[in-house]
Amino acid sequence: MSIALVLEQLLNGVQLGVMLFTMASGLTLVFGVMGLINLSHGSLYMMGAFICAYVAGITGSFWVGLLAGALGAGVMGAIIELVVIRRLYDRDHLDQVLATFALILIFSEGTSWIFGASPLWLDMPDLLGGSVSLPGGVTYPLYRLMIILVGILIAIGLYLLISRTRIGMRIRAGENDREMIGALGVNISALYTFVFAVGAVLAGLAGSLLGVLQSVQVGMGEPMLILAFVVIVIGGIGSIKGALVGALLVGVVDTMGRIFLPSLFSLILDNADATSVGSALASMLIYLLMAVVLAVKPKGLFPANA
Amino acid sequence: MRKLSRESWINSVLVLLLALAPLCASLLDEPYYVSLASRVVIIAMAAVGLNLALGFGGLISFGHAAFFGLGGYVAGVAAYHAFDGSYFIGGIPGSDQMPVIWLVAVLVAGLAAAFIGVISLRTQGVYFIMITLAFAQMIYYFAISFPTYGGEDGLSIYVRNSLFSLDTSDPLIFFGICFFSLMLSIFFTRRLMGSRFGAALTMARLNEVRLATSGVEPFPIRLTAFVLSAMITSGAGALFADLNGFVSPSMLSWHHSGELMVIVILGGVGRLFGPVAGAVVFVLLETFIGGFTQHWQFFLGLILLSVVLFANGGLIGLLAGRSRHD
Amino acid sequence: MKRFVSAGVLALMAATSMTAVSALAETKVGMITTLSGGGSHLGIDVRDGFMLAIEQSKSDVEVIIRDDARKPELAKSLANEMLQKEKVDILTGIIWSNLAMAVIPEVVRDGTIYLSPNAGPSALAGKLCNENYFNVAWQNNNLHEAMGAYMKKEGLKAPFIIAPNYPAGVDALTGFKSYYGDVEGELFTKLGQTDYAAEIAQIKASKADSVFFFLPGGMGISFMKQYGGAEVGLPVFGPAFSFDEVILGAVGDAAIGVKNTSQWAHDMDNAANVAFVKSFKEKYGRTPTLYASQGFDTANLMLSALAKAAPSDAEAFRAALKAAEFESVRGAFKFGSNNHPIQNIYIREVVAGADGKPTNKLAGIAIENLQDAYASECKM
Amino acid sequence: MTEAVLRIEKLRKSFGALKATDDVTLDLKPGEIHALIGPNGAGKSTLIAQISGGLSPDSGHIYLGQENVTGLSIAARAKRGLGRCFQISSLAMPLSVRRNVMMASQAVTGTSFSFWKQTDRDLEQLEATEKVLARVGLLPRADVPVAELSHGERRQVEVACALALKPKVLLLDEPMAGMGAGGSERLTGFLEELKQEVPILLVEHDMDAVFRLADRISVLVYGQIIAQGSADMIRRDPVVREAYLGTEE
Repeated sequence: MSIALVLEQLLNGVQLGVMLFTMASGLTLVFGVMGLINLSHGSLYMMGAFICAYVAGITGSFWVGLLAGALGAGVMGAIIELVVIRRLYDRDHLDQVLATFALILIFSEGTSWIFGASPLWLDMPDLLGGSVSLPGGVTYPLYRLMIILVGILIAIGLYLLISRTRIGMRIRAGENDREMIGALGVNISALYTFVFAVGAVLAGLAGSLLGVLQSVQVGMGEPMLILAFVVIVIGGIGSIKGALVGALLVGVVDTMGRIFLPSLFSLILDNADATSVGSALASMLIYLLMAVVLAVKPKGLFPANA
Repeated sequence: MRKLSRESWINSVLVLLLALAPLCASLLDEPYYVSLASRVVIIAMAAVGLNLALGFGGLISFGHAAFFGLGGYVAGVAAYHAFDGSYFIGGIPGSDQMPVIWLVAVLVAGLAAAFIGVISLRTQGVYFIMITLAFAQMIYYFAISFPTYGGEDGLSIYVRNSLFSLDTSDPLIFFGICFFSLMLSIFFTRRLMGSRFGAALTMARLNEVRLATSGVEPFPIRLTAFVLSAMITSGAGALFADLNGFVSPSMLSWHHSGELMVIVILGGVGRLFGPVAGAVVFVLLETFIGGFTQHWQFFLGLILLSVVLFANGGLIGLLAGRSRHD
Repeated sequence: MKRFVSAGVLALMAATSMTAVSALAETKVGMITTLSGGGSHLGIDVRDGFMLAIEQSKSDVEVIIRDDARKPELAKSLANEMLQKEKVDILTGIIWSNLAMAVIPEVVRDGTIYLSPNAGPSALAGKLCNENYFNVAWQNNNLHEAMGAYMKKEGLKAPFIIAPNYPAGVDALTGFKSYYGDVEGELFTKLGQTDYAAEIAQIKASKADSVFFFLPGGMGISFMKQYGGAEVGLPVFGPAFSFDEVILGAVGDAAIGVKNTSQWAHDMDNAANVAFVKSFKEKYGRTPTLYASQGFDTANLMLSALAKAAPSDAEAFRAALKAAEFESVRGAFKFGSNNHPIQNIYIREVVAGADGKPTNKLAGIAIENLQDAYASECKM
Repeated sequence: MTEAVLRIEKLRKSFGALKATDDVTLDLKPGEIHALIGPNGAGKSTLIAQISGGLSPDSGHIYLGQENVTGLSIAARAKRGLGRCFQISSLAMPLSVRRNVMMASQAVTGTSFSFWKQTDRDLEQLEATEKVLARVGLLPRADVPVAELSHGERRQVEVACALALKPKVLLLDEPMAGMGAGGSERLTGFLEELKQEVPILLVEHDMDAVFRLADRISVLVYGQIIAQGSADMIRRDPVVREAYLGTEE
């Protein structure tokens, strides 16, 4: 196996990690600020992809679709925050799980009601088709490179939003003490709606970007949701930094495991067995990673309130 | 006994209806409703198991489908080996005797829960929710890709396993077995919660520090509750496999864990008969809205959402008022 | 307790009057299929194809349709409902092998006729075959076997093959290899995987000269989109499942040039098919997929048998089904000893259609009169 | 000299650069009340947490009787006779007074891994609970949920819980806080009487009560014990006056 291939796979892992980060950052933000477990985050991801595909289909422009997908998911997020989510902040996690589980059912069936059961078409813009040569003899799809870039921009953007802006200050205050920030005269419900909508925009953005690479179909959000949860739990719930590290870890471990475990097992087993045992283990690998991390650090790698 | 409270009345009516409905259905020669009732009863029992951890112990397990599925797989695998006379790893023969299967199912799930619990119970809150989910996912993916017992296709049980000399293939008799198991698990939960262990578990949920200050380690209490809860759920899983004549990885999927949680919450968290009410309503909704429209899940979602938003305390809570602690 | 019947069937219910005393009028058919959630377009097409045939026959057969949401336990419960409450004579509709394995063995053992419009797990073709079970689509391995045979015939030297790590995936690659032989590389992916960058890089780095993949539903869409974007440049082959008209709509131009195996194509030139495609488009406003064709064939097979015998006369009805005297949209149709079809498998090529959108075009025969590998294991 | 029931030796605990507990040594002898005082932020809570087992020290030892309990959990220490009342009431609010106190007597009267026998038929445990409740004067309120009690009554429940453990040592963290004058008075009398039975380590802000009750007083400032001795000695100690009492007056 050549070095270039290993490098390329590493890049693939990073890219998968960055995609997961876009998804996970919104989830972790919402949990960190409002203490809310939002299972319907995956549905917002799906909405983003559907709106993007639909709008891109009508206008013929991916970029318009991307904008619509992100904003559409944001609006959708704001609406569900206003109608449902805000009643859940004072409830325990159990009620939150149930309510957002119900939202998944509503969103999934609602979407297939509106858009039909068939997957939608969404193609990458011509501008970003094709591959580029990178140092080390790796040729890499331009679009995936752009996803990595967008992920980095989001990470920087979130960092700036939280550490440098007035809203970020309020968000940080809200994480520490909800009553205090209310006492400071900040309109807390508006802040929460804003944060939830930001999370939704991030999910919608992830959905639109990945809709190009994936099948835009009902149910596309749930696998991503589970992965995103694995990511934020590994990273430490509520921590953006943790989400970034967790996402990269999960992305790289998953990618490397998928590719190298079967070859590893072929050293000790015959080929067919090695392939099936190796891939079985590969599909369990990230959960194994999560269990190990939590067994050692029960609050994840970067506990938010330490 | 004290005067029956309103909740006890509701519970009694619920149990009576659940017991009588299949009898009537059987008299009217509608065996379908008998097996539907068996389904309700089995799912209720699985939820009773979850309720012990989630409702009484405050341990929000998002991975109980793992134990449900393990129970199912024990039944499936035992029957598979009994059917073709082959052996499980290490020359263990199969069995088609329910008592043997139940015992093994409960032991296997108990061991699994002990292992999962030792690691998971180090964490709390959302972390606990997610790590239990992670373990369940591991088992799920293993089941899908492990070919010996059918992988995703699952495993069929061609002849329903037997219990003494009863005719288990008779829907009404099978219902009786399930109903008896459900009542047993509820009775067990009730005794348990009234015992010293129950007092400690309640305290572990309400105030862990108080429990420790009282000289009782919270961890073993929680672990035991988690294991017992898994055992009940796996017993239900074994029955479910027998009801369906079939076991597959979908029993292990996270959707199933979610559904079990939904049933517990729907009925009322930490209410003895909450899971029963939840299971009745959930299965009936699934069955009858499914007959109306292909978008039945949409309406199921709406109903669930309104229950959380407007009926805090679940159905039993809605009917019986706030829970009474003594 | 109140009975609910699918809205689409109400009209037929109303038509079930006492006038016709043929087998058709008394027959009740239960259809359990996947209408919601991921992969529901398969169930919807099977249903629509089936109902189109029923409608065209102007018969009074009552069809009760229920959604299994792709959950085996629910399918099982629905099957109980169909048999015990609705007392249907014939059951059909299941899309997925795992659901089929949950439901069918018990149903057919208890004497109900089951007609499979899609799933064909190997066990039901071999050891667990049953005189009451008829597969009107294919045995699961058929299309893969045909592709193995075709690629060998075409002189491709080093295919790289991929499938998800679950029984149907393993069967697919086994089926392929049984007609092709040893391959260059073989990968199993996680069921439901959405990102294939690592696998594609692996293919690129190998010495393969072609790619064969079986990734049903959304997995195939994701794979094709990413494969197209990665400029691998190797020709792609697969079974029709990843290239039905719905999936082509979602994959777009990335699929053009791909060859796939199918027992049917919408441009097959026989009278039954031309009429079917035309009427399907008229009624539903879309091009039928192979699933729709299978639903249509299933219904017509059933109707042809019902014209000869009533399901209550099991012996005669089974014989009538086995004779398969109906106009199949795939041309000639006959059952093998295990009640699975012996049929030609064709090669289709994805081309840009008249409207510029990709579509399948019949491109020849991959293998003639293919019978599944399990028939010999079946002792009926 | 009588053997100390609780002995703390050279206890140290830092949080980063902050030395919360800096070489603390103190002991508690049978029959005495040893008060621990100090200004806010002196490290009293950290010290109490280390004694009860909630925090583990960086170095040093804690002995309960002869036994080194430094590495033991909260529950293990409680079981060995370390009774504790909290600064902020830490009871199970929805449960009745009886249930709360019963929990504490459960550990002394037997195992918690009894799954079958019902606690409301467990005479031994019920009696033990009644006795304690009677002693603190809460018997009439036994079946009221804690959530419905007044602040002072909750303190009493805390004390009852600690007593139900049949402790060898009692750790009382500001038992007088938030009590009315009458309640404070009653509790002072009660502790006076109690100390013959169980020695008490008392953390308290109410200086009147401290000087009246304590046989010995330790003054904690910035994690260090700056003075230790009888009430009179401490009252007169110039260092203490400057570091502590001076700021209060």
